[in-house]
Amino acid sequence: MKRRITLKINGKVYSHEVEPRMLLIHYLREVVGFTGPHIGCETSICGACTVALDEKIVKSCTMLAVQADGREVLTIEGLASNGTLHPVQEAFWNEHALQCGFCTPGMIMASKQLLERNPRPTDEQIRHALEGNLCRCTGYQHIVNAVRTAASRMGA
Amino acid sequence: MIPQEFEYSAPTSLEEALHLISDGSAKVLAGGLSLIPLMKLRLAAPGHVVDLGRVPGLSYIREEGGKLHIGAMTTHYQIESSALVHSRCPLLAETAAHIGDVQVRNAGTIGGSVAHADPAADYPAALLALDAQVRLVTASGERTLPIQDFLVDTLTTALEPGELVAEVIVDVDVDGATGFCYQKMAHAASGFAIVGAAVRVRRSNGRVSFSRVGITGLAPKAFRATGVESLLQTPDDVASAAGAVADGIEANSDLAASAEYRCQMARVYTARALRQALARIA
Amino acid sequence: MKVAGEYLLAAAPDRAYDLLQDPEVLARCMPGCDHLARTGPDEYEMRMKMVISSIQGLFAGKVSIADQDRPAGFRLVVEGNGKVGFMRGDGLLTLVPQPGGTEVRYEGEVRVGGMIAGVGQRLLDTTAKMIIKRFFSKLAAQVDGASSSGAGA
Amino acid sequence: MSMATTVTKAETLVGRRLRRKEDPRLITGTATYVDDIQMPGMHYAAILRSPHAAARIRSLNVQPALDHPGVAAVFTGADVAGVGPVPCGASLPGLRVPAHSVLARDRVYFVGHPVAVVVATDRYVAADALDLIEVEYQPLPAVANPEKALEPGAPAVHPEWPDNLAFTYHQEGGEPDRAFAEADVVVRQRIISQRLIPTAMETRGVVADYRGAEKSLTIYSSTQIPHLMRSLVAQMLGLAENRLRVITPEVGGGFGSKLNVYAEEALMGFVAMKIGKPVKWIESRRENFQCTIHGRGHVDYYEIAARKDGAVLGLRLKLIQDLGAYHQLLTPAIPTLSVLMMPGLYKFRNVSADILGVFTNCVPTDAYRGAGRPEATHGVERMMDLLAAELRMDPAELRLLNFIGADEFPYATATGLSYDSGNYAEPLKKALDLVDYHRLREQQQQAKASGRLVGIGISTYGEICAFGPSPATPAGGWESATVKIEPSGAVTVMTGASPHGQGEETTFAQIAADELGVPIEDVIVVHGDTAIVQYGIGTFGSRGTAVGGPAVYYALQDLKAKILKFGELLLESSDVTFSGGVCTCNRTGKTVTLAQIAAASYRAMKLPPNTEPGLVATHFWEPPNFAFPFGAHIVVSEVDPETGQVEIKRYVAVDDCGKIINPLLVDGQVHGGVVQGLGQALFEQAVYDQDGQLVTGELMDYAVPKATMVPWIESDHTTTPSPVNPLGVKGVGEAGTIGCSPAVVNSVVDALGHLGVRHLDMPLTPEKLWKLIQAGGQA
Repeated sequence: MKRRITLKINGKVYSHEVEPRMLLIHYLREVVGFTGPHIGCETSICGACTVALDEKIVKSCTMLAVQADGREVLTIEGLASNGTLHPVQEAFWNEHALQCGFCTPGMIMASKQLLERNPRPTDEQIRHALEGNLCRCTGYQHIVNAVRTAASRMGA
Repeated sequence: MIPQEFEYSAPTSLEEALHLISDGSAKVLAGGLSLIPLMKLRLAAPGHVVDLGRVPGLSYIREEGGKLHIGAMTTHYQIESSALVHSRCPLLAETAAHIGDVQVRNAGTIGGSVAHADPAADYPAALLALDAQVRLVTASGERTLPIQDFLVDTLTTALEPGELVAEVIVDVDVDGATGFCYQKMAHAASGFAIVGAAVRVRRSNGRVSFSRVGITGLAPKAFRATGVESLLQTPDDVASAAGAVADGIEANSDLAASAEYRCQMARVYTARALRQALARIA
Repeated sequence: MKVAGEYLLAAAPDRAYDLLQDPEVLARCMPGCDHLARTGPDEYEMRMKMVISSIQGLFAGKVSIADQDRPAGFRLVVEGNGKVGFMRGDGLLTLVPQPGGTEVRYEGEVRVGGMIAGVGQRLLDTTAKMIIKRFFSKLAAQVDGASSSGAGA
Repeated sequence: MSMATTVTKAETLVGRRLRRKEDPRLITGTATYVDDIQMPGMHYAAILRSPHAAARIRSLNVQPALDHPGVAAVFTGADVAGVGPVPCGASLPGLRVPAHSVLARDRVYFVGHPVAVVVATDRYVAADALDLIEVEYQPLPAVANPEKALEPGAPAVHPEWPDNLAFTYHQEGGEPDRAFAEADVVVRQRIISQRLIPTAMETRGVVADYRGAEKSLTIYSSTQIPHLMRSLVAQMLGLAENRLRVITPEVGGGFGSKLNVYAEEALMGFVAMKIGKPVKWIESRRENFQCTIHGRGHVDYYEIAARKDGAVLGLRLKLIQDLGAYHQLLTPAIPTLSVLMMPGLYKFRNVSADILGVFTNCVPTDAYRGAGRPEATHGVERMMDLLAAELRMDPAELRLLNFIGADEFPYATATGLSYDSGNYAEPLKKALDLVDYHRLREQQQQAKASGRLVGIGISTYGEICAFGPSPATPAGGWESATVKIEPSGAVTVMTGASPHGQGEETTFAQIAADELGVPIEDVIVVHGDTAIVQYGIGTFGSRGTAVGGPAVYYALQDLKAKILKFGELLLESSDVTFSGGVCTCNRTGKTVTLAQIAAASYRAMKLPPNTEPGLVATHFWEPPNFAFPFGAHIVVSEVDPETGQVEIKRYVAVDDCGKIINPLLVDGQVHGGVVQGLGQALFEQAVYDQDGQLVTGELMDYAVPKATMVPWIESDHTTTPSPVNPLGVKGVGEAGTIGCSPAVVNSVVDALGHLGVRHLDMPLTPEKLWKLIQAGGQA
């Protein structure tokens, strides 16, 4: 039986009837239309589907949409405000922290969470914070650079 | 990869939740990190899922009667970042920080983890070293089990149908006189423990006056290595005591590690954890 | 995957041998078995609902017995097929008289395929061991419950 | 406009570290990958796949699925009899090519073999219906190991070829027998390059949209080769090529795994044509592991002959290639690339190689980052270290002794290639300086004396890339570009190379902006749509910039000639220079801007003699040769004697990829490449069990490197321009991967050498090393 859920996504309220089994990632991508978060695996390893739920990042492929009922979701699409990129986005761009871009939305969300919790991370802490996000293109080095750069910019 | 259909309930009180699961047919959803991947692979296909996410009062960390009480729905991140846990039970905070990744720790819960009883999960090692107890509730009552009785076998616990993990209760180490450490060799892909050793130690007059060693990943269920504890008489005994960690254990074996290698890694990681724990004693 | 082990049953070898080939006993002891019917000499068809925590799989399959060497041992082959995959356990059971009864030694190989092989690698070994353990503990309970004479003392 | 500004040459963009033009859509989550496409009436397909590695299909009942509400259709092997086979583009003498139907007929050959396709109104319904299909399989004996498959009596993968041999191939140069007979020393080693799973973060996906009234099919596919796919899928479906349009939206990584035409592309086209609705299929990760090509899969037997002074004389190789059950697009060709590159950077004048291409009940292998060259480099670089150990020479000295000299280019190799340019000692010397090699060796001795297992590993590599001259490349090796200047002066570059993360939207814009003297913001680069882009080959084999770039360059030259003609016309002068985006009359100093010229060219009030209106130029560029990048990687590693875990303490990569258009992007390619090589060296392995079950079936078991598992990479360059193209570029997409694995393995062998370890096969898992250390300790 379908169930009505109401969520605030990227600052706007959405309400839909969904099957309980619908995964949050499918709800965001296919019902609401936020296709920034991606599906890269089914076992909660790759992190491409990462979104923030009540300001804590989660893997939206391992969560039912009904679990997010009444809560607030931030996807990569909600990160820039009024056309101004978030410092993490800007840093990813400047430091060439992406190639194919598929992991990037999740990677940026994870980097943002790190800097919220630890504004001056060491390289080791950056790598540790990104353990839940796989990138097959960059070798991670430019991503580490980007997070470091974003940290100094946000701290400035 | 899509779950099969199921009926979904999101009770808003513990009573309601217990009522919904009372006939034992429903599957309880805590953080979902164990259950949902299985459902997506269709290895699990519960007809009825009861989501504890909206039950109030299951997420807390409080000190009571000389113990820390942690509500079943408390997330790994809450534990990892709690000032109270850091000051009263740093081993648990350290262990929580080793679980999975940031996203997993944000959503996964201690109750969900212990109820799943994965033989390579991190918490059980620490809980064994912390003489933890698991409080279980049903619609008609409750009981409290020591963690070693709660964990029965691979993916198998003492939970009866209709029963729910309500909280986990652990010892506190208030004075800084207890050294602690969790060390694990992580599986390169899954992050699960190939072996993990959680230890607590105290010293007195140059001797080890107290020790607890919990081991995960090595055997079908996490266990307390009492053999190691009893051999650890002085700090100089670390190597020989840790050498006994796999005695009498039928070790797990998989692609990542044979039983023989796992046993040896258990010895190495137990020794490393003990050394660091001893070094940390204030 | 190789499996091996031994289990002590409180019954004399002859009786243990009978129990291990009694379809009713096997049906009661095979974890999740809800149907076991004889289809021929030493052949049975079987249905199992394997439940391990949240994981469950329905298997249809057969049990066959070969190389009968009463009461020293026999070969047991268990095959199952289901949506989540398939398995085949092929093992030699050796019965050794012991003071407390009979030691049943098993040595064999479990092969799995399909989903459970592809995603369950990390837990296959411990799970297989657990299932075997469950089988023998149920069997032991059967012995305790049913036998009065047994291999006493 | 003042003279001063008009004659100033714009600052060149080529060579600068520019951030990418493609990134704004990717960092904001607004890029469109295949799974992001939604269409009215779109259906979803799910594919039933074999759980058996080998089985006969006894019966197949799809009725329960068809009866499921929401299911539009179910198709099986019998329904797709009219669809042509999955194509193999490689040809070798005597090659056995199994019939490769898009859905299994009466037999399945590997775990994941597609058996039926369910089409439903949404993906949830399709998944449910899939479970309702009843298949009865009769399992057959399977073989998953290529050496076992060669044994007499092994199960036949294809019953018609009981020896499991798809082909044998022999290549020889010089006089290998004589070289070995005259050698002072011969070193032999069996070396395995294990099966790997490419694991692009985006799995494959296809959307097919058929318009019956127009008889036109559009396929959106996550592919590296849109045009080749169009040609081949049109053939499979019996469609006129101009009725099929292939669109490559954003592609989330390929690494060779999307350099292919798979069953699913034609299958979805077939489905869309049958049901008259758009249909989408998105591969799950599990399917990706089971059904998308794997890489490597070599068992190599090497022999190296040398004089006792270290001079190499000859090289022999017996190469057993695990092909899998079928040939995908290039499957049998991949090991031939290993043979071509087996001499590496050294003066091997006498070589001999035999390939045995072997069928197994596994998913096919094919091009995976490096495609044949990592295997070759791994082999020769391991052999050089084995030889150095045998002769008690320093591995760096042995390499320097045997390098082809900088004055010997172009150099004809014993395998028939002509190396374009090189100075092989230079990157090695630079890398040795960067690590302070002699001091490092001393430190290593000290560390070893104190019981630490520290090793230094050197690898030097040469790579064949910029694929490639057409006679040597199955579908043609040229690349095309069209440059179009709109009436307003805005510039569009259309390239047939279809990049998927490499950044050619930026590098090609750099080239165009420089050549035309316009701001880079005025240039856009378009690719990946067969209806827009003229034709093309695609991006693979480190060819995007090295072959696609020159095509752009030459199209720009054609266009500049035309611009100049219009400039002369408008300036009424025959002495005109085009520079900095303006034509200037060298006599009067009068200028006319590119926008003015463009407007005039389209307005066409007056045309220069023999000149068409408009400013569009197309160039199909045929490379005269491959390009051959090279480099040296040095790894310092330490093995934990208690656990066998390897820590990479330093990673130095000095690569020479010719001229560099954008150093920022080149660094990114090197880092990513190195980490994929590191994945092979330390972590990754596709494991099939004896029954052909893929037991590393998900990312839970197959270890793709995470951020915490990889070292800091110190990357540097030398620059030896390639003479084969006007940009002097070579290619860098695969270099890191090729250079990496032997450097890592050589370092670990070096760390354990004193225990008697002379060779290690990848991946260097902790348990493997621990066991060796244990054994060494006892020995």
